[in-house]
Amino acid sequence: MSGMGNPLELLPEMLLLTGAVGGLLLGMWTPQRRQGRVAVVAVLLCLASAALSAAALAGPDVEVFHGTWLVDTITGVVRVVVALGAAVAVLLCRSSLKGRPRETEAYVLVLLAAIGSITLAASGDVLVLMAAYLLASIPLYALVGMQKDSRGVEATLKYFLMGAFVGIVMLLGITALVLGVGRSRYDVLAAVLPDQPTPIVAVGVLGVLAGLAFKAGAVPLHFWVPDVTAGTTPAIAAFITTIPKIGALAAVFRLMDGPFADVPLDVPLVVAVIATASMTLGNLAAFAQDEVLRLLAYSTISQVGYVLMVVAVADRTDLALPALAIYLAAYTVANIGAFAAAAAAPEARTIAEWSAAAGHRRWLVLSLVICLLGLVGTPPTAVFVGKLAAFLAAADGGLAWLVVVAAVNTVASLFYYLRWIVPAFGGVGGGAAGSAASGGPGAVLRLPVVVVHGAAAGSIVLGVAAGWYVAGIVG
Amino acid sequence: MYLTVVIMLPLLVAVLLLALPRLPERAAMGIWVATTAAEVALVGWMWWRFAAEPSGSYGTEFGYEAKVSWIPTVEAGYHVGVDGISLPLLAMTAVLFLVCAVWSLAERRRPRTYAALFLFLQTACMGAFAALDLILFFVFFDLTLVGMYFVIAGWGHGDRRRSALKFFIYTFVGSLALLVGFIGLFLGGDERTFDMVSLTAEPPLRDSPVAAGLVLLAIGLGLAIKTPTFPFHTWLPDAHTDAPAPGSAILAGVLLKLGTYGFVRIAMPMLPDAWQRWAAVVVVVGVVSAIWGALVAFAQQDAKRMVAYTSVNHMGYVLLALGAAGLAGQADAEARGVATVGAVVQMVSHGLLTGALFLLMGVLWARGGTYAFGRWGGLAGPAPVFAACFGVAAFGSLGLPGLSGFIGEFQIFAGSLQAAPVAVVIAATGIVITAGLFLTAIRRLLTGDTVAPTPAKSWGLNDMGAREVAAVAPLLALSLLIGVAPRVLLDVIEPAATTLAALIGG
Amino acid sequence: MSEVVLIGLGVVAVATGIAVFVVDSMARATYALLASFLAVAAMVLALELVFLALITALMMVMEMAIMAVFMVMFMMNPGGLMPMSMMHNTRGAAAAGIAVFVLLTAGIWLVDWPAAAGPLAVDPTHQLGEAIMGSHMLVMIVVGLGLFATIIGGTVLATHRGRYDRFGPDLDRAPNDPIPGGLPR
Amino acid sequence: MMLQIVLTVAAALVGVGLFGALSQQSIVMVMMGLELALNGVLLGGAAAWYFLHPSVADAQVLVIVLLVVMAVEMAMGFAATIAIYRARQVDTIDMADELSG
Amino acid sequence: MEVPDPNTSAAGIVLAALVAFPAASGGALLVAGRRADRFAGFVSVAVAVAACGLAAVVATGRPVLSLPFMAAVDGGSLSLAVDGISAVLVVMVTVVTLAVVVFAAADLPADAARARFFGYILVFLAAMLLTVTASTVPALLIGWEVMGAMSYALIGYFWHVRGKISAGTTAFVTTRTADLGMYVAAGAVLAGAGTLDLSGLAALSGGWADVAAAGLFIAALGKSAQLPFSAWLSAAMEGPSPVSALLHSATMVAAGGYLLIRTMPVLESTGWAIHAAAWFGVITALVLGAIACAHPDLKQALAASTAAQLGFVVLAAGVGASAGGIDHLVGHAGVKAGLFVAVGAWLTALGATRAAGLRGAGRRYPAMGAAAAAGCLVLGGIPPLGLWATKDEILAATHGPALLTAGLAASALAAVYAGRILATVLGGRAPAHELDAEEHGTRRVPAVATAVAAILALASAGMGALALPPVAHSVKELLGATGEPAPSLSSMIVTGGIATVLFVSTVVWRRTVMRLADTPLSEWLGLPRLLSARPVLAAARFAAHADDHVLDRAVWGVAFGARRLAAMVARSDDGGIDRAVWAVASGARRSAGVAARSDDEGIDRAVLSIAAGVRRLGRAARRPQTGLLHQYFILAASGLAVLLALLVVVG
Repeated sequence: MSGMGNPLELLPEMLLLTGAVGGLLLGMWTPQRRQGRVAVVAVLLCLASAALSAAALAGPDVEVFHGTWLVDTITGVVRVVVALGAAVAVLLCRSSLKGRPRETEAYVLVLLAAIGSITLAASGDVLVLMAAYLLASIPLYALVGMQKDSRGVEATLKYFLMGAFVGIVMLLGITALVLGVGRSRYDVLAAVLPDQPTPIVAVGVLGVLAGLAFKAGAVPLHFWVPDVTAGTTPAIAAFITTIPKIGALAAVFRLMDGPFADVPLDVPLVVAVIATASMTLGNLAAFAQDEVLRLLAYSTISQVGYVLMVVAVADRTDLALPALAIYLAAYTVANIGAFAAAAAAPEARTIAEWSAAAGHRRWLVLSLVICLLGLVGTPPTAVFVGKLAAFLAAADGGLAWLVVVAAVNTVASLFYYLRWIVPAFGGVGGGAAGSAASGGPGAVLRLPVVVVHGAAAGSIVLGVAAGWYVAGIVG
Repeated sequence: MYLTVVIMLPLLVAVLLLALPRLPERAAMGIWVATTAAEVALVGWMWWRFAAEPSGSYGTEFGYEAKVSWIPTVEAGYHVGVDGISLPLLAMTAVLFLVCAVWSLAERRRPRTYAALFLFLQTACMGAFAALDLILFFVFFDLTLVGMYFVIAGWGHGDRRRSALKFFIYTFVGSLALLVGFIGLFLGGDERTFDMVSLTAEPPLRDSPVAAGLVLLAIGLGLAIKTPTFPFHTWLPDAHTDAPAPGSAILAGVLLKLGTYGFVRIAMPMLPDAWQRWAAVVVVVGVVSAIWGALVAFAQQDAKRMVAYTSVNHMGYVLLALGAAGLAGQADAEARGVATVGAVVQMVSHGLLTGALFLLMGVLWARGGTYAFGRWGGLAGPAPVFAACFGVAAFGSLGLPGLSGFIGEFQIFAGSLQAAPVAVVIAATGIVITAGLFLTAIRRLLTGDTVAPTPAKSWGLNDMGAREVAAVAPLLALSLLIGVAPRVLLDVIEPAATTLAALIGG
Repeated sequence: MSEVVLIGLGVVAVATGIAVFVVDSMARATYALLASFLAVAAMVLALELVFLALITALMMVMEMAIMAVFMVMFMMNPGGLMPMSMMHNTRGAAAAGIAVFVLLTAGIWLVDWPAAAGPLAVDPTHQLGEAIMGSHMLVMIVVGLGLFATIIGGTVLATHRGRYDRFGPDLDRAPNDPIPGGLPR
Repeated sequence: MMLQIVLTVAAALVGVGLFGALSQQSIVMVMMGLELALNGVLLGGAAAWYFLHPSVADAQVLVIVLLVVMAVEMAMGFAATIAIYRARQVDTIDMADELSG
Repeated sequence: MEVPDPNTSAAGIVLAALVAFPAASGGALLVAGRRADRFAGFVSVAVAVAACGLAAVVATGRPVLSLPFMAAVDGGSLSLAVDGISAVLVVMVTVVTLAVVVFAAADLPADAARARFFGYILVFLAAMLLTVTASTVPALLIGWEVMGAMSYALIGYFWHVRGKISAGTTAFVTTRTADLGMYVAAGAVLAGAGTLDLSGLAALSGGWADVAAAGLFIAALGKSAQLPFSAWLSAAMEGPSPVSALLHSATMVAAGGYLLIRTMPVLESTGWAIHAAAWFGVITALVLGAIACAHPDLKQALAASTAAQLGFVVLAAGVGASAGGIDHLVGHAGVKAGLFVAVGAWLTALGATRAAGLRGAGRRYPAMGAAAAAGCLVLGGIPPLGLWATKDEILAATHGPALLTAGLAASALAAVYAGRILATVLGGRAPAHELDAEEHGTRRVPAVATAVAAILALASAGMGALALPPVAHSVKELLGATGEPAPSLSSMIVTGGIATVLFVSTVVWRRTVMRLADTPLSEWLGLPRLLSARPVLAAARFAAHADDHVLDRAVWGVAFGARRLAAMVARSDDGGIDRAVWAVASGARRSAGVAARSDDEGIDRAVLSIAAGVRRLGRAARRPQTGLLHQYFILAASGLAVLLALLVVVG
């Protein structure tokens, strides 16, 4: 029993919250054209939060609020990644929302969702987990429909109803756990759950997994991903397909490593099946996609599958934690980069349109290629290291078959990533005259391009420096 | 550190080339050539130092080692080093890139990017040959893929996108299979490391034949695609046909070697028992590749495709030798050592000769925009230098003594016979078919009435220019040198290769 | 005695719950739902959770009131007089519902439930208060943030007029409302 | 015995709610179904406290969370419904199928 | 062989120079190209003279030489050694080469690419010398194969003339096919004796001896144009006459016989190989002798007779008459080179090689005619001339009635074809329209050519001295074959008598013999068909077709089928369950259509079904994404139910 602990351990989250509340208040008195200052505040606080979290990583593992908030490696990684991701998301949003009436609110919602995502990962109590689920979901519903256009609100509606539906399932699971154990804290669950009757455990485990699978966009709760991604703006899509997923995946990892580790059911197998289904379905469905955002949406589904490989073996091998740490960070960088490329040409919906609009910009294409190849897992990008670590962990955890499935899926994924790379690169080759520059559908935004470059560079730097990164957080 | 400079210098220059926007294109090409020449000099110095060492000390030890931890949790790191097997391949790589740079001086399509891409590719290739860590090897292995994809897609001709895509996807499949195999090696070892030296010293999975077999299958599949062997070779002709001449030369000369080098460096020493158990399969694959490649090459109506298919044939011999080297039950270490040495020589020789042949194909393309046998004829008249070069390269490739091909093939056949007599007899018929196809090619291209496609006629059918000769001649000269004085090469290879052969069954 | 009450209320809750999707107007459905909620609240009350029962009841009444208003405002069929049926895939839905029910019930009756672990708290509300202010404080904090997010998100989604519509892009003019009387800044 | 009965009632409510959520076209009616199901879960939570774990408050807090979820989802649901109605004059989920594939 | 450090001894350096000097000067001529045309002839004559000198030194000094070369095993080095047999051959090769080079310098047109020609010749000389002095397999193989390649280059010397290069290709590929035997033998000796030294052959036993013997035997048959490889020699006649004189009569073709004699111990140790050699040799002598009798083209007839005469050498190897074999080799080299020089000179002068055109050529150019007549007499085995004596030496060692009878018959045939050739060239002059059938003749036979032909013919005639036992004995001593049987006087008289009678009869009844030209013998009995590349080409085409249409498509079909059909279905499937049903139906129909079409194209059905499976999956993956929320609910619920079942059942 650790008691209340030091609430200051939550300082990074408080900073984010300060950003949210302060940003909202600041926005109240900010003229419409000058809401950029809210973005500045938000970004600065995100960076501060990330810095603080990174510093805290070196510290010992602690428990706060009676063990319902755990500060350890997982939390630390998620904090840093989410805070940085949120900062980038704010920047991306800035490019598409600049001067809109709801700009301030968007930043606030991004920060709130980021807090929710971190809470998912840091939670040490299923009730906190549920509350975090709410906090990580609700701002997103609003963000998706922000533009109030036909597609956006439809996406909101679907996302929301799906989320409400899954929320019930998750609550059903939590109720089952509480029925059996009576307590909601992870450590108690870990101790008592293995002795509980099978039906209770099964419903409880599956309910909680379902909720987190929804947040992560894993099969069979992935249906919202393509529709929401395609319905909203690329900037928001980048955020939605990245930040909450990280929190959810970290949360599943924590559960698999603790409360669900010793239950008399083969939970890792179920997670492995989910992983298989996610990567396979995501890849297959992406094959024939012509829309940039839908393609990326399916790609994120398959990426989640790879992370779930690691999650499945969370308590079976020591390799799992570093694998998770590196993969989450790598995925974030590459995925944001790819979405930022889409955000750079927001008018372009299909791959062909994108290539026409942005294909002549060789540096942009180069960075995009790095990001997409990064998603494939080509060295020396970070996802390669992540994938490698994931494969290793899964194989070490006795899921060699899953490694083979994942390898096959990686090959399959190449097809659709190349479907974007090839025409884009062709633009570089063919569009020497620059004819597309003037007549293309819509201009190329500057800020997202910077983000793409940053992501590409980050992907490579993280890949090369993966060792120090992992050693720094795990070692 | 020295080796790291050798590996990274091209990459550094590549970045520099891209980063200096004001640089004139001609200067960029000059820098490219200078860099590759410097690489040759650097590797040459390494060779000289190597040869100066008392022979035998490089059987199991590596020179110029450098080791930096990269992913410490899984014992993967930046670990490079050179031994008697990798040094010749490094040297060959450096030479090939130099001649490709010389060849490309006339490139007019985005030359700066082109130079940067090739330099990037050079780093990847050199790195792969020098890597002493599985993950590092894989990284470089995959990067060659990426670089070559863009070379073909960006500077190829014909249906280049499709060919590039085919190449990329196909070999990517291979590289992933390889990765799965590497993971198996990692998990199978007691030490849990990706370090090649440690894995060679203490081969993993010695107690579990089934697992070792599966791991070997994965690695073998990956390398077989890259090599390529029957039936995984179909990406090769398309990729070559549509690639630019230097791209083809690098692809065939260097990238294919990554596959065979992988067998020598990874599959054999790290899974000696499994290699021994499955060596018969390797032999069969080698024989089928050799015969199939020769036959298919024979039937081609396109000179470049023909050359491409002969690579399948030549790599088949390498596999035959390596398989025979694994049949420890049937042959003594001495014969198997000869076979292994032959395999390594064959790699170097094939790199030089096929590189030259592909550059010569580039001469055809530059003049007439076609490789079709039917569109060319009697070139010995207007283009005697081309004819002489092609003749020498062709005879070298078909294994004429005095050129490097013979040194490799003779040792392969002589060394493998004890282990796999029937296979050798069958495979040896490949050299007859190769002879037939190259002589047929000479007859069609060089002799008879002079025929040339329309564009060549209108431009005037020039013989090879100084630039082209400067690119091709060094390759042929080196091939001749190896053919006449093979000790230069063998002194470097033999200690390491015979140690390797002794490792299996030892 | 309490058993009878519980069973009775349970029957009412389920019956009214079914009624929600059987009746042919939205207004009636709303009232049926309210009835079901109240029945559940009563059950909770019977389980001695007075505080929770009360807030459940209160919240549901308010919620249903809002829903009714909502329907009058927006949806067709005001007053719930016009009969209507807007169903799809009834059979599949019924099958799914029944399957879930059967599954859960089977589980419930198969499990060998233990006896209550410890005595009933003297004051459940006090116990709850202790938990909220103690071991489960974080839950409430996060929930609070969730509510904060809901306020912002709901506003963003539901209203199409924001401060810049009312006070101008520079927030420097008098409120310009279609119906005057909005809050000043 | 009573525990089972109460839980059965809860399960029945969940089942009915699910049926509603699946079968209704109107967005508001779907939400009603979801609320009904949540109500059933709430009952389960209360039962867990009363019959099994009365000495700790976790089940009670669960009920609180459930209540919050119900409220929050209702609020967001209405907001979303208003938004889509404003944008497209659509009030059934069948008509929201622009995004697919 | 225990000479201390042979490499640095003067004799060793001479031996190295013997091989390296011609090779280097030949290479230099080739690199210099047309710039060196003017003095190429002179240079090569000088080199050949020097080589003769070196050969003489070597033949007396018997040096050995060993240079590190190849594998780290014993015998991987490039070792040369001169023993009795090599000494004889080294001298023979250099002398004949000198003669031919002199002839070629006179015969070759001044505007031809002379540097190239002489360059090839000199490289060839080096290769031949390497072959006869080699004491390790690598050295032997180098000489052996380079010889073949130079033969190719020389046959195809006039590359612009259609058919020449093809003939060279045939020759090279055929001999190379046989050369595989050498590779196999190399492997066998390494496997069986652990060395690549030729002396290791003798140490072989059991299976490896069989393999090595078979390999060497095949290699020798190919090089010496024995059956079944004989026909390449016919094609080789496309080359310039000096080439025929040097490579295809005196030197290269002799290498096969030489090899067999060299490796007799291993042939003997197998038991069967020795008999096989005897019979292959004698049958070749018979069959090719018959062809030589019939062929209307004198060059072709000479080629056939070459193969037939070498049949005797192979027979000698088979019966253990190494001295006789070598003697016969040398004798034949001289006479045949002389005859080819004569025919070549007439070809240049008269533009014809067919009997019809060359009729009476000897009367037109009497000096050359005399030389040719002498050559014919030697070739026919007329006593007391060279081949009579050497052949008898071989026959003396031949045992068994069948083999002996066949040998006698073969030597009788030799008399017939020699007589026929003599009858032709000394017959009545051919009418003018028969001339210039092959090329435009110069009507001039250089004196140098006549002298060369005469010297060569006389030298070989002089080898009749071998019939004298003391001479024969000293030669045997020289060759280290003292134990071999000598012919008895009676047998020598019998063979000489038969030969003389048949020779004279042929000359008298030449018209009867000439009628043989209408038989299949004049087409080499269809032997060229044995060398047809058609089966290989057919196999190659099949393989190429399979490669493109099965292997490639297989991969491609799997990979790209998925995407294509996914796109196809995506268009047809715009959501809704009922539409999906239609899509399944139409998809199946379409797949069937695709299948039918592809089957026509030869795609493997199994592959297609895999591809279709992947496509179906791709389609299935997106089918649920209908955009309809309640279906999402159902699907999600079903998915969760499945997972629950999995959890409960498996756990």
